[in-house]
Parts: sequence; C-alpha cells; structure tokens
Amino acid sequence: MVKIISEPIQIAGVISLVSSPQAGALDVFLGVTRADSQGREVLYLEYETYEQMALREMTRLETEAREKFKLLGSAMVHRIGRVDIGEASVAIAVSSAHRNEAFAACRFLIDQLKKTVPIWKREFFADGSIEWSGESPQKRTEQVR
Amino acid sequence: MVKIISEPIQIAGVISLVSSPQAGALDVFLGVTRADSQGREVLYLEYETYEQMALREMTRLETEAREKFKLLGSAMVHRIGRVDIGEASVAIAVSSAHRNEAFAACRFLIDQLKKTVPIWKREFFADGSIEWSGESPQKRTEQVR
Amino acid sequence: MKIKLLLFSSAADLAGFREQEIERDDLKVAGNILGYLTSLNTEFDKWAPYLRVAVNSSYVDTNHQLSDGDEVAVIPPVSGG
Amino acid sequence: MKIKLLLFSSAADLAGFREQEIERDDLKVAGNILGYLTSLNTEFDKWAPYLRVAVNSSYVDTNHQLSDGDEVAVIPPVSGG
Repeated sequence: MVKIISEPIQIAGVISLVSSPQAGALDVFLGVTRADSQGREVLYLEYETYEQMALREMTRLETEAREKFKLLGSAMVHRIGRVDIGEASVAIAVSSAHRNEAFAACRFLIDQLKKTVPIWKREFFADGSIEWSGESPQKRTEQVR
Repeated sequence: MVKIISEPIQIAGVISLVSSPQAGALDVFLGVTRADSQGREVLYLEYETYEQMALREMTRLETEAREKFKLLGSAMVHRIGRVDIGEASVAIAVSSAHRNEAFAACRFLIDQLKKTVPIWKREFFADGSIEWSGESPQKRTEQVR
Repeated sequence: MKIKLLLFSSAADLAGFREQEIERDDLKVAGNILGYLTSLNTEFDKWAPYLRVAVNSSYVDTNHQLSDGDEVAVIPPVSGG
Repeated sequence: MKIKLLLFSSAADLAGFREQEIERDDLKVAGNILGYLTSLNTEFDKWAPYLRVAVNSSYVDTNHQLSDGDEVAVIPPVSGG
C-alpha cells in the first residue's frame, strides 16, 4: 500500500495497514523534519513530487521488498507540501513473522526510496535562503574546494 | 523512558515520548502476538514480570543504548497480562539525527530486552494446553531427540 | 517528434517552466531532451551528469527511443524521505 | 540468614509458591537458593542450568554473598518481547 498525501501522517493508521494475525514483528520508520541541516537552522521543508511516477516507483519497491523478505504487509506514505520541524515527511511500516525481516525490509525500503522515488525537498532556512536538497553541480564544486 | 502497563499500548503516545526538534529519524519496533507458534495455533498470550527489576533492567539498557548510539530519545513499553492476537506486547521507539543510529539502537534494544529483562510469556494454545515460553530442560530434551 | 515534457525541482527552476508540449525533429532518444534544455539555458550542461530521464513514469537510458505522445520527465537528484 | 525469596514463571510453578520469607543457616551465597529449591522439588536439579539469580533486582553470580533482608529472585529463561 503506497500513498502520497498533503496532510500530516497519521501513524496509527499506517500501522493498521500492515497488521496481520501472522505478524509477530512490525517495524516502522519515520523520517522527520530536523531543525538543523548541516549546521544551518531550518524553519521548515517543502516537498514536491512527480506523483504518478512516485507511486509507481514506491509500488515497485514494495514488490521488490516482498520478494526479498518474507513480509506479511508493507506501507509507504510520503507527505508533500510544507512539513514543519518535528513532523514526519515519510512513514514506512512493514510486518513479518519475525523481527529480522521486518528490520531489514524497513531499512531497504527507506534506503531505496531515497535513491529512486521522484520526490524533492526544498529547505527554507532561518537566514532567508531557500535551497533544493540533493546533489547538484554547485554542491560538488563546494565539496571539491 | 520505560514503562510496564496492563492496557493496550498506544503507539502514538510512545512515539511522542521520543520526538525532538533535532530528530531526523525515528524507528519504532512492535512485538505482536501471533496466531502461530512453531506450527501450533495460539489463542492468546499472558505476560508476567518481576516489575521492579524489569524496569531497572530496561532503564539500564536505555542508558547503554544512549551511550552506544547517538540517540535523542528512547522509549520501551512492555504490556503484561493477557495480550490477544494482533495486539502489541512491546513497543520500542528511538529517535536520532540520522537513520543508521535509529535502526541500530532499536534492534539493540529489542534484542537485549529479550535476553535480560525479567518478563515471561505464557502461551494459551487452541488445543487447551498452556506453556511458558523460553528455554527449559523439557525443550532441550525434545531438541536432542 | 511530439512529446509532453515535465520538469521538476531545480530543473524546473533552470528552465523557467514545469510543463511543455514540444514538437521537434531533433528528438529521437531520451538523451536528446538534455540538448534541448541546454539550448534554453547553458546551465543544463553542468547539470547533465545529475539528471535522469523518465519516459511514461519509468526511468530510461539516454538512448531509449522516444515515441509520439510520450510523457518525458527530467528527474534531478531525488531527496525524498 | 533471613531473606525474601521471589519465584516467577516456571520456577513458581515447580515450587508451588511465588513468594516466601525464609530464614536458614545454609544460605550464604546466591547459589545456595537453588539447593534449597531442589530440597523442595527435585525437578529444580534439572532446571539449575537455566536459572539465574537476582539479588535486590540485579543479576548476581552464584557466589554472591547474601545479606539479611535481601530480596532474592529466581529468574527462569526470560521470554518478553
């Protein structure tokens, strides 16, 4: 089950999506907006997405995770639009009979989501600047310096 | 923050215990009653504890986890008494700046809890039998056979 | 070739638009879209190593053959999560 | 030596009680409590390798010296989680 929403993520609802009488272990990961980004104060974030493709990629990742790990349920919910400090931008929940698979699958899904799902984060800093997060030619140049 | 309770675990409440403006990652593990225990149908579980020592052990584990990993918050809640199929017996939540620490600390805490915290599970099977879970001389003999 | 071009994030900022219907003879494969963008803003030249192209919601190689009516998206480095 | 003995889980089932105040001269170290339990039910002999002892809510070695007033708990293999 994958979703992209503009409202706050209701974590209890995400968990209920993966419950199963066979499940002995649930792992839930939340990615949350931090007040600090590499030493700079952040006021809030804004996320945008290519929604149709993002849903497709997330579904593909779920299918891959269900093949790699013995999952009973999985859910990936990403929030877009403005996300304030302390609020969750993403929730990933998985259930399995035992905890090894739950931890491994949850980790796999968040790692892959961050690599391939077309969602972009814009950081609104306390100093007034606004920047897209992620790799860019500018950042590469700064790193080389 | 550690707790032993007799009521259903309210997961949103557990998560709120570990939130922090510096947290970028939260991992939450739930241990849930399964309908199946090594091929036998389970109706429900009952947990008992040596409460004073269990709270002390859980606090010790939290302290150890906070030293090993860069945690911003942690919470361990174990339910005792009857726990029905699909209900959580334990919830562990941790928060950290980045996800590596959150996943590793959550895994550490559930692994250690299962080794040292004085809590015992009794399985009520569909066939009417009732058994304490965990190692015993009887089970060892059965394994050797 | 007639396609629908979608730009996101920093790529949309560089181009100054997010969506455009384009019809051009020099669009044969997915990689050609980067040449088109560079003709609009030379900054795209530096960005080329960072951009991926998706056709009809799937990532494709730069030599993927385009077809009339394709939805072609330029995907800057993602930063969800 | 006068102590408060706490038994849990399968250990309580074997002994037939969960809590007892006991005063005995042969209780010097934590391990002695297992001898006392075996005198009540010989099954405890088989269980000995599986049981840990805690004094005042901390695990101790079997050679830990007991003191008057200690709360001594017999901890069968735990199964929380």
